[in-house]
Amino acid sequence: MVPLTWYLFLAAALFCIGVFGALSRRNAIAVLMGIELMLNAVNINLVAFWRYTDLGQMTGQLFAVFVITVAAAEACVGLALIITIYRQRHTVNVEELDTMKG
Amino acid sequence: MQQVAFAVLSLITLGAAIMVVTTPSLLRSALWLILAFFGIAGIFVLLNADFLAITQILVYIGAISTLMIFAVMLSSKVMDPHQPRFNEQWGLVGGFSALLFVALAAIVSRVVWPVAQGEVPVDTIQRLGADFVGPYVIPFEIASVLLVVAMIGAIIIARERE
Amino acid sequence: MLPQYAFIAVFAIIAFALPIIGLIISWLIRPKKPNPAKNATYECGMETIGDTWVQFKAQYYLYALVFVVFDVEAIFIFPWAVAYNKLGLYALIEMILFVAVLVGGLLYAWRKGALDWH
Amino acid sequence: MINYLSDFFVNLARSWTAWISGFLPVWAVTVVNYVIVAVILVMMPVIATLTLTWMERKVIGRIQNRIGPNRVGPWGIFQAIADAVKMLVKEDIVPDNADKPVFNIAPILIAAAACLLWAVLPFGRNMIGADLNIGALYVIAIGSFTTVAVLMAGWSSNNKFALIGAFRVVAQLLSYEIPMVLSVAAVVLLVGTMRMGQIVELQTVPFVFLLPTTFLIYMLSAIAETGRAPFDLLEADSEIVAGYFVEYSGLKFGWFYIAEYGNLMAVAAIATTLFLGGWRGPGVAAVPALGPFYFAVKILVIVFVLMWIRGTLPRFRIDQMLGFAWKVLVPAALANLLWVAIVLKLPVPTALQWLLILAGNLITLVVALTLLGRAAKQYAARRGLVSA
Repeated sequence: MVPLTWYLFLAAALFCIGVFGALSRRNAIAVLMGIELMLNAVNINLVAFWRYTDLGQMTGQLFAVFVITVAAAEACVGLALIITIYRQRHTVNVEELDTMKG
Repeated sequence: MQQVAFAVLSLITLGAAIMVVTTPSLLRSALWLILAFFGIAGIFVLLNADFLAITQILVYIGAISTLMIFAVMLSSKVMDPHQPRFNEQWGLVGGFSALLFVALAAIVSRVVWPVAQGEVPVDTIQRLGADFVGPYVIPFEIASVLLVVAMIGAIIIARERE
Repeated sequence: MLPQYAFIAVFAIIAFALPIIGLIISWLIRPKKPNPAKNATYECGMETIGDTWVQFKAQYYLYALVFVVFDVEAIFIFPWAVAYNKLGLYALIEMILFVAVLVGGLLYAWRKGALDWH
Repeated sequence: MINYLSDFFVNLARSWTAWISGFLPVWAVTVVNYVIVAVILVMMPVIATLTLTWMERKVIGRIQNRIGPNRVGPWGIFQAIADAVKMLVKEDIVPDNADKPVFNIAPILIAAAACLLWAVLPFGRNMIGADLNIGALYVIAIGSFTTVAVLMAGWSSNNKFALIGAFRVVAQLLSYEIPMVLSVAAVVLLVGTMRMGQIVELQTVPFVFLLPTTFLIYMLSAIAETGRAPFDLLEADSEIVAGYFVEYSGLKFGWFYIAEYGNLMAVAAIATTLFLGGWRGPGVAAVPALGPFYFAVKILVIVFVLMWIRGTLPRFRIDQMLGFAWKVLVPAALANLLWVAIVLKLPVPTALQWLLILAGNLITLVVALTLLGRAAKQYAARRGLVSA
C-alpha cells in the first residue's frame, strides 16, 4: 500500500510544474495547459484524501468530478477567446495582449 | 507491487508535465499533456477511483485535449518554434515554483495526516449516482447550467462573423 | 478491483508491443532506398506551395465545443443510470431538469447555426 | 468427459492453471495467465483484418456482380495473407518535412486502441478479459485514443490533404460519439450496471426487441465511428486522396488498416453484447462452450449487414452527415433515454414496462423519420430539385 504522503508529494510537484508553465510561457494556450496541470494536481489530492480518510462518503470523488466539469467549461471559453484574439490580432502572445493597460 | 506501479505512473506524469511546460512546439506540448493525463488516470486507478480514471480519459483526453489541439491548429502561425517559448521572467518564476514545492513538501512531510483504514466500498458508482441527485443536487443542476452557459458563450465568441 | 486493472495494464503493454514488434520486423526485412522525389510531400505530383499549417475554419471548433459539453454530461448520466433503480422519483425529475437545460443549449447552438456547415 | 466438453474453454483454462500451478508460484501463474489471455485478445484486430477483408471483397464483389478474389488459394482465402506479406516487406517512406516521432507513434497508438477494446468483451459465460465495473464507459473512452491518433497522423504528415482529412474525421468522430454514448446509456439504465459480462447475463430478452431505435442509433453512429460507407467521406479518394493517412506506407499504413477492421469487428461485438444478447442462444445454459460460437455468428451477421450497406448506399456529404448526428440522432437518443427512465418509474409489471419502452422507441423512430422526410422535401423544393 502506498502511503498518503507519496500522493501528496506527487500532487505538490505537479502543481508547481503547472504554476511554472502558467506563469512563464508566452503563448496563451500553453498558459492554459499549465492551469490544467494545476487542476489535475488538485484532483489527485482530493481523491487521495478520499481514499485515505473519507471512504464512508463520496465527497472527494464528487468534488473531483465537479472540478473536471469546471475545467471543461473553462477550456471551452478560454480557447474560444484565444481563437478570437488570434483572428483579430494575429498573436496569442500574452505579453502583447495588453490593450487594457491604461 | 503497488509502490512500483505508483513510481512508474508518477514518473510518467511528472516527466510528461515537465515536457508540457518546456517543449517549444505547442502541438507536442499538447501531446505530452495527453500523456500526463493518462498517467494521472493510472494514479486514480491505484487510488481505487476507477470511475474518475475513466472520466479523466473521457473528458481530459477525449474532449479537452482535442479542443486544445484544435485551438493550436486554428492559431497556427504561432507554432513557429523559433520564437522564444518563455517570457523574460521565467527564471524568477522557476525559482518561485521551486520554492513553492519546497514549502509544500515541508508541510506535507511535517503534518501527521489522520489516515483512516477501511475497505473501499464496491458500489462507488451507485453511490456517486445517488449523491448526484441526492445531497449534491444543487451543484449537479448548476453543472448543467454552467456547461450550457459556457457553450453559448464560447459559440458567441468563436463564431466567424459574416 | 485492482487485480482487474493489473490485467488491463498487462493488456495495454502487450497491445502497444504488438504494433511496435510488427514495425521492428518490417524494419528488418524491408528495403530502404530513400530519394528526394520519393520523400516529397504528396500533392498530385506538384511541389507544395506555402505552409501546410494553413488556417482552418472555426466551424470545426464549434462542433468540438458542443461535443465537450455533451461528453461531460455523459459523465453525470452514467452513475445516475447505474443507481437509478434504487432511487426515488426525484432522480427522474432532477435528471429531466438536467437534460432540459442541455437540450436548451443544443437548441440555441442549432438556432445560431453552430451545427450547420458553412 | 461430456461435462468437460460442455464448458470446454473454461475447463481448459482451469486445467491449464492447475497444471502450471504444480511448478510455478502463485504470482507467476497469475502473470502467465494474464499474458496468455492478453496475447489472444490483442490478436483479435489482426484476425479480424485477415478474415473480414476477404469476406468484404467477396461480399462487395457479389453485390457488384463480380466474383472477388479467387487466385490465391481456394476461393482466394489466402488473399489477405498475401496482402499482409506485401505490407510487411514494402518500403517505408517518411516524408521529408514530417514530424518524425509523432508520425511514427500515431499508427502504434491507433492499433493499440483497436486492441484495447477487446479487454472487456464477454465471449461466453466467465470468458471475459476483465469484467470492469465501468466496462461500458471503458469501451467509449478507448475511442478517445483514436481521435488523438488521427490528429497526430494528420498533423505530423505535413500534408494539406492529410490535415484536412484529419479535421474531417475528428469532426465526424466527435459528432457521432455523443449519440453512441447516449444509446449505451439507455442500456445501462435498463440493466443498472456497466459490467459488460453482467449486461449479457441480465439480457433475458435481447434488448434489440425492447430498444430497436436505440439499436439503430447505435449502429448508425458505429458505422460513422469506424468511417465506413455511407459515412466514409474521411477517405473520399476523389476529394482528399485518402484522408489523414495519405503519407503512410508499408506496415505503418498496415496498422491503420488493421485498426479499421479491428474497430469494425469491435463495434459489431459491442452491439452484439449490448443489444443482441451477446453469447446467449439456445442451449447455451447446458453447454456454455456454445457461447463463443453464438457470439461469433452474431458478430458476422452484423458485419455482413454493414458490408451490404456499404455496397448499396451512396456517400453522405459532410454537412448532411454532421447535421444528421446533432439534429436527428442526439435528440432521438435523448428522448429514448428519458422515456426508458420514465417507464422504469411507472408502477406497472415488468412485461408492460417493456411493451411501453418498445412503443416509445417505435414512436421516436416514426417521428424522426417523418421530420427527416419533411426536411428533405423542403430542401429539395428550395433547391428546385423537384417540381412543386
